[in-house]
Amino acid sequence: METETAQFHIKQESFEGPIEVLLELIEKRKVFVNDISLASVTDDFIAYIQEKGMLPESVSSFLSVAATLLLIKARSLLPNLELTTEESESISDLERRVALYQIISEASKWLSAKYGKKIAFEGAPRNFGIVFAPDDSIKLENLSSLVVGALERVPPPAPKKPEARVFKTISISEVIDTLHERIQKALSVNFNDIIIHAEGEDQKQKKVYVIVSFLGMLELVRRGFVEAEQSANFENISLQKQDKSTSLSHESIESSYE
Amino acid sequence: MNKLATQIESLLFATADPQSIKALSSRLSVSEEEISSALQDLETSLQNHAMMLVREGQEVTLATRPEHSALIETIRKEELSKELSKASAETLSIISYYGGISKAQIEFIRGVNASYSLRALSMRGLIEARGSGRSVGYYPTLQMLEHFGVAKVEDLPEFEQTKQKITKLLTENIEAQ
Amino acid sequence: MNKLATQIESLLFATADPQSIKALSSRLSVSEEEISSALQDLETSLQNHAMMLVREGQEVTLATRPEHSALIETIRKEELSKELSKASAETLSIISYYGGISKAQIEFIRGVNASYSLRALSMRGLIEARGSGRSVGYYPTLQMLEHFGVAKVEDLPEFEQTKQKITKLLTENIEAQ
Repeated sequence: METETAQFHIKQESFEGPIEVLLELIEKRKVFVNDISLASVTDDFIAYIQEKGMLPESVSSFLSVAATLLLIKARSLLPNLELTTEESESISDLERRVALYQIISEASKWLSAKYGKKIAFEGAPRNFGIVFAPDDSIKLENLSSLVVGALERVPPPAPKKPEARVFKTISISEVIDTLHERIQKALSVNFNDIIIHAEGEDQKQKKVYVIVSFLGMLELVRRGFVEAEQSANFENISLQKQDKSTSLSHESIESSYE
Repeated sequence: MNKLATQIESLLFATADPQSIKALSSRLSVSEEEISSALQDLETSLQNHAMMLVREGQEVTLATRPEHSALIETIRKEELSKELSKASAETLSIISYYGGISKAQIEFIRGVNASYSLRALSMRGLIEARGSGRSVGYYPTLQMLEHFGVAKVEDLPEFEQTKQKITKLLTENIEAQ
Repeated sequence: MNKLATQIESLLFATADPQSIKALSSRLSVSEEEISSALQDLETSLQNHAMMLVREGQEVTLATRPEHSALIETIRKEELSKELSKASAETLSIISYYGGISKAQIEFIRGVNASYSLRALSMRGLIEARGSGRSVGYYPTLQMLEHFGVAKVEDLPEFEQTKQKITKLLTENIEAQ
């Protein structure tokens, strides 16, 4: 019993979140948090996802951030790109989230450094001697149900860090290759409009092309993973987040480019 | 120090338990305003002593000043945890600078599920949940302040500016929703 | 109050055990004469406070002044007769079915800090701590079992199943080190 007591530690993992990754990328470039700097780290962010992959429970939040970044980038390249209210909100939300995270991350550095270093100790309770004082409202027959009640509230163990992160199982370049063609065909009319607008700037056209491919790809990947999440029954995924990522459907992408 | 302040001091000292202003008021049969003013008196009269009054929200307790930390550790037998994970430190910062924040708001800021961090911090007594259902908010505790050796949240670095920035950024979000 | 007197005060505040002048001298690396003189200093500076320095032969400790005894006694009786919180009731039940459980394990099950519950239950003679340092375990007291009319923990209702449920949960969560 004693060794068991001594060794008792709870499995606890801390995960890298999308906002944390995003702020790291922005800080690496030594720029302020705004839509321009967010647009500038879009490629890095997507490269990060491709390289490192994501944990199953954070797939939807990473993808919704990636989608918003692409929107920001698309907007910066296409001045006439009209955004839905929801898309505009997701952009300003993202800017705020990164700004908030930056503040918190600064404050937490101080807290981490000071934690437990200079403790203010509570006084010892003065010795009055122990007086046996039971509580008659606790009945013998209720004791075990009190235990069971407490046990039932214990959440399932924290998800372990999977050996292989999700994205590694998918070849992104394959997806891009197929989608490239499909999206080009499907959006050819809209693309012409865009090309007229971006006349004479081959580099820009190329970028737009890439963005649209990514938007489509992300949507498909996201849909795929929503299914995977459900079959694996991850309880931690917040429905709100899934809703948010759903806002970036093909329909809304197409209508944005019309 | 007036009589009321001394009575409060005797209670805090003898029980070594945090007391709420409300409980002190009913125990000593005076108004909460009188308790608050006596607490200020007590705080001042402890200035040259080894103890300080630690306050968070409605709760107060007596604790040793941080400069005595190393000395007291030599007589305390309990195991002290000295490490906070990055996730815990961030979650604790949010709650310390913005007491009453909801789980959804914490997740909005960090972009990851906050359940495990919140539970880990509660187990260590550093935060507590108040309210019920959708209006559950998380607050720092007296123990949180004690672990950082500060008497109140306002003593955390750049408390006011930081709180204002967070409030502004979070409020814009609520309005947008 | 000089630095030495404040250091002594912090030690006496943080432990309820009386300290000998000799022990203080060696802990603070100063002569016994210096301790004695600092104690006088401390005594004087506590004059307007609820606490006073109590000397018994070569030992000193802090205690509340006699004029506060009645107040503290009232509060204490109130504490002892009041209904246990849900947190304390659950903690007591868990300890009854799983004698020897650690504070960390109780906190893991309940998801919140157990310090206050454990203190309240100990003060009421319902549980007791055995062992020291990291291996402190909590057990129900004999009086507690007698109060429930059982001779041993195994006679508690549904003892085996309940104990097994706790064992299973704790085993699943022990980190392989």
